[in-house]
Amino acid sequence: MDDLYREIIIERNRSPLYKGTLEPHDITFEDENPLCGDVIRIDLRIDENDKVTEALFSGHGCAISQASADLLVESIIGKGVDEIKALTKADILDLLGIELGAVRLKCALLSLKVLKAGIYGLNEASDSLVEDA
Amino acid sequence: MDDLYREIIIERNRSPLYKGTLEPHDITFEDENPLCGDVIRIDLRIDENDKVTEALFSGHGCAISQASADLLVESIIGKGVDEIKALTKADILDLLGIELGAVRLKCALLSLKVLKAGIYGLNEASDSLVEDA
Amino acid sequence: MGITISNNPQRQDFPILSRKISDNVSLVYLDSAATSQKPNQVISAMDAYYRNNNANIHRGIHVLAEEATAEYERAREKIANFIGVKNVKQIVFTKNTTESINLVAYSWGRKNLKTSDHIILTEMEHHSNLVPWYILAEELGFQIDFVPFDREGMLDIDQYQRLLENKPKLVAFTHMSNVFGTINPVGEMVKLAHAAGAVALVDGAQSIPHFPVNVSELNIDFLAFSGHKMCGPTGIGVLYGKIELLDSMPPFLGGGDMIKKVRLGSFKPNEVPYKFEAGTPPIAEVIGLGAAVDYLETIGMKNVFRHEQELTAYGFDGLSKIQGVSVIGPAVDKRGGVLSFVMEGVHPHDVSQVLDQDGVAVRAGHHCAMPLHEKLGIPASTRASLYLYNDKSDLDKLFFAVERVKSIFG
Amino acid sequence: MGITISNNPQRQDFPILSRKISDNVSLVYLDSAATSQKPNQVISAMDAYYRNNNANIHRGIHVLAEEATAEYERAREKIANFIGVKNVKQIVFTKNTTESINLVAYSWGRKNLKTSDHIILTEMEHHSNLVPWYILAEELGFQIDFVPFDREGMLDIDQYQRLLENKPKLVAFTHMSNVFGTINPVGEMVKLAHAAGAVALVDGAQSIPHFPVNVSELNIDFLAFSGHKMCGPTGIGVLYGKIELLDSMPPFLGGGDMIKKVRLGSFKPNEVPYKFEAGTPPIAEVIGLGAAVDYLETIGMKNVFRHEQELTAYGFDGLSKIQGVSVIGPAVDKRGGVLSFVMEGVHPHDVSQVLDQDGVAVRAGHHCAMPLHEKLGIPASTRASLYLYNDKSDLDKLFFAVERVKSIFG
Ligand SMILES: Cc1ncc(COP(=O)(O)O)c(C=O)c1O
Ligand SMILES: Cc1ncc(COP(=O)(O)O)c(C=O)c1O
Repeated sequence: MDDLYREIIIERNRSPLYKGTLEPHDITFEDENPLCGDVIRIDLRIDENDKVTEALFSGHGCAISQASADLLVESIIGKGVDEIKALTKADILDLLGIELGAVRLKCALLSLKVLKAGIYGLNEASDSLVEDA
Repeated sequence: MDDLYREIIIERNRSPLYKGTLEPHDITFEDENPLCGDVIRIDLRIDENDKVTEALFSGHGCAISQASADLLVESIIGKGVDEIKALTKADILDLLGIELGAVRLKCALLSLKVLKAGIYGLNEASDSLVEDA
Repeated sequence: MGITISNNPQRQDFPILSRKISDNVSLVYLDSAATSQKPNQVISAMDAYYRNNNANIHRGIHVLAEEATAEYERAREKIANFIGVKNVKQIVFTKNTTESINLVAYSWGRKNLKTSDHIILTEMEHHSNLVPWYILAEELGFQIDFVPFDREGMLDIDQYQRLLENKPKLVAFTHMSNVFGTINPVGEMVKLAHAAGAVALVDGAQSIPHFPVNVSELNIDFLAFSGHKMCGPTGIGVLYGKIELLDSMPPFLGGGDMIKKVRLGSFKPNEVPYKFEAGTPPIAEVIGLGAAVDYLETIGMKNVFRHEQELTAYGFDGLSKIQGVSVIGPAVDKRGGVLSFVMEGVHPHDVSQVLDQDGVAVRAGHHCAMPLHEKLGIPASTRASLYLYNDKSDLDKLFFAVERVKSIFG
Repeated sequence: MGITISNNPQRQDFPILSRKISDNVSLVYLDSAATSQKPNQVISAMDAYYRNNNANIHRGIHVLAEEATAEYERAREKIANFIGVKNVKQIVFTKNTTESINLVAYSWGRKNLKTSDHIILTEMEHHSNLVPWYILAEELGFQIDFVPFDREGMLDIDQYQRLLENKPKLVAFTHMSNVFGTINPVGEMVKLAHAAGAVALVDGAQSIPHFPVNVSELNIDFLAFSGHKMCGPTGIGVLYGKIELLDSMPPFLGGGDMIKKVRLGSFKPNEVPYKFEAGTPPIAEVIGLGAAVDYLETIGMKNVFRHEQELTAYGFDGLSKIQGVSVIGPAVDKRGGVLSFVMEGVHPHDVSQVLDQDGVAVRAGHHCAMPLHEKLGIPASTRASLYLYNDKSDLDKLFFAVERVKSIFG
């Protein structure tokens, strides 16, 4: 088996567990990586304690972007908004279990960028949301 | 003695034989080499057979430009206009008796450029007047 | 020269080609449309320049400055000669194709284009031949018309002729598409442009490196290309322009060397090409490009082209046979050595990543041609591109790696 | 580091310095203000790049492209760090100082300057910091005021302050004069500019190579410099700009890499610094400049400066002692390693030519500063300029050769 395409990436790309949209939702955000055409949208429902109760992603793109979105969404259900704000590049790479070059990193981080832009209520997602401090 | 600064160049730079202006004149032209500030003006008197009867140069600049002007002016007295039109870079280098790099060549050729522009009655002297065909 | 698709003696000139990507994996370089590799001859020409002759040019009266100037100007002659240009003053050095096109846009364009004007581009242009005109159109308000391409990736020449009825001032198009590989009928298109009263700019970034181009015969008005795609260094580009156009254009960048005279508050521009070469130029890079031209001429551009044609046919065939793979663009007889393809159900980024693990370097993305991809309805494609140092074995490894992609994502 | 004026171990790093100019004549390179020589460390960094890692950057998903991108961006960090800049996005790569200044003129200038505005330049500027503003002033009609220099070649700061009362939008001046060697009081001048509401652009072509400069402490808004004058290759320049300025500026050159998105007829620019890096950048040259910065930091810029100060004093003294020779510009404590001089009765071209026969490479002419020479009432001067690899023996040979000029023309 290929190091970069671990079973879980192939699997979650082919059959994502958290794909879809939520209507109504409390938060939704969509962005794309124009370089490769990856598009990710994430919808969230959030309870009165600022915890994520439900989450789904939609969109299309490469295996890395799709699998990372699926794994990220899975990981945040039940988490508080503050915990989500604290998520970093390293957390995504942990979920994927691989290392990535600069270009692919953008694919992997698109979902986190979208998630954070949504949580922070921004108009536009910026790379600085997922950059190392 | 130095190859580039042959006795004749030093001598003609220090004590030119054909320096001055002609009033009246049939032809006069002045140009400069802005790169180094060399300025050369040449005045000519021409008879009814299109022969140069008198010629003088004026101006200032480096030894190469001044000596070549003095030697050139000397060489054209008594020559016909057509002969002057036929003068080339090689003729100037012959007069000076040296070889020159690209930058100094411009100094050496300034007087020929001025002379030809005058003879041809041009408004502006162009490098192409003294370029090899 | 003994360059054949299965035995390529030129390979040994390119040190990088013997590089290992990982323990048992050798480099298979199929990304020459992005940038070419460099032969020893070019690397050492620049090396020798820095070790023996380095000096600033044009104004120095010492041996190094004279040697550097002579080498620099000699390279200009070589390049002029390489593209069939007699008057070397028509060769302007820039940093890349992109700057060359921008130079024309800023200098010629701002002088000659007005609100009511039209210009023509094509749908298959690289961003470098789109964005400079968009920026200018925003400022000046002229209209841009696009020549469409058809299903095969060929320009619609009928539509081109109709657009020429708008009497455009400028027609700017690529000689060869960096995605489809389509080789456009430049001679015919220039002739039609001239008949309509337009000036013709050709983006030669993908043509000059790969086949013989005679600018004078094709009667091109402006031609832009880059050193780094033709065995030369980065940091050097060329703009060819007809002398009467260059002469009539205002300066672009202002600074040292592009002037005859400077006063407090005024200046007098120098003659072409110097008028457009402000500041210390990429001297070592110009000399490196001269060495690249020498190298290509030793092999012969006809041989380079023939070699690439054979490889392209082999690659087109091999890729097309793999189920789920579609090569985009025209048939092999209408294209140069660029093979872009899509794979059913696998994103180009994933394709390229798996290929990389086999040492096969290709490019995935929009290849700076987003409008082209948008029209095709795909966000990206995978592109294998060829050059004189490739051979059949490179393509065999590509086929093998593509099969592996299928098995992983299948 | 053990760098002294009579024993200079750095010399051996520069292969060209062991070159013979003719049979018995060694090279004495005193033309570093025009361009510096390059150490082995820089030449081989580029060599290694072409042999091992060459690829186009930013968009590639293969090992070479990732390595090349990483090296390119790593060099950006080194350069930022070298000039005291934290946010690396503020470092834009261009082809030379001249392009850097033109970028500011075309992008910032055209957006921010209007007919009724003033800008301030100085009488000692290099053409690169004059002509771009002349071109712009011709288009937009604003007024250019010049800070004069005095008999010593020092800027008249009182007059500068009076000119600031015009509330100029921009003040652009050189950090160090390439003719006088004058080191201008940048910190103070920037502070005064800001107090008057002006943006301050500093031409660092002659300062960044020769002494420590901390852009953040000096609070400079724009800084331009060239790689080739600081042990780096040709073909690479830098523009530093404060992030809020760069962010607010429209794109300059349009093309690949400077965009986020391109449609038919419209585009969205990329973030800085990429917004200003259109097309394939000078990749090997950026990496070479990174190696040059490493090299300079190993020696230490303070050491470089101290070394040059000592040599300058020695050279100033030695030249001034020769009858008929006048060094122009200020006293040694106010200048960097540039010694321009005139010789009674001998044109600088002739001086430089005779020096060349002794292997001594200096520059003769207006050094791209015609207005400065015009004010001095001389058409040209001869300039000896120093760098870290020079030592006393170089200057002794200069003195000897100048004496020989006298004997020939005396
Ligand atoms: C003070 C100054 N500014 C600008 C420049 C122009 O640098 P470049 O020719 O590398 O653009 C130079 C050097 O020639 C210089 O000395
Ligand atoms: C067709 C075409 N035009 C223009 C360019 C731009 O060339 P450069 O990036 O060297 O400016 C390229 C290559 O990237 C190209 O393929």
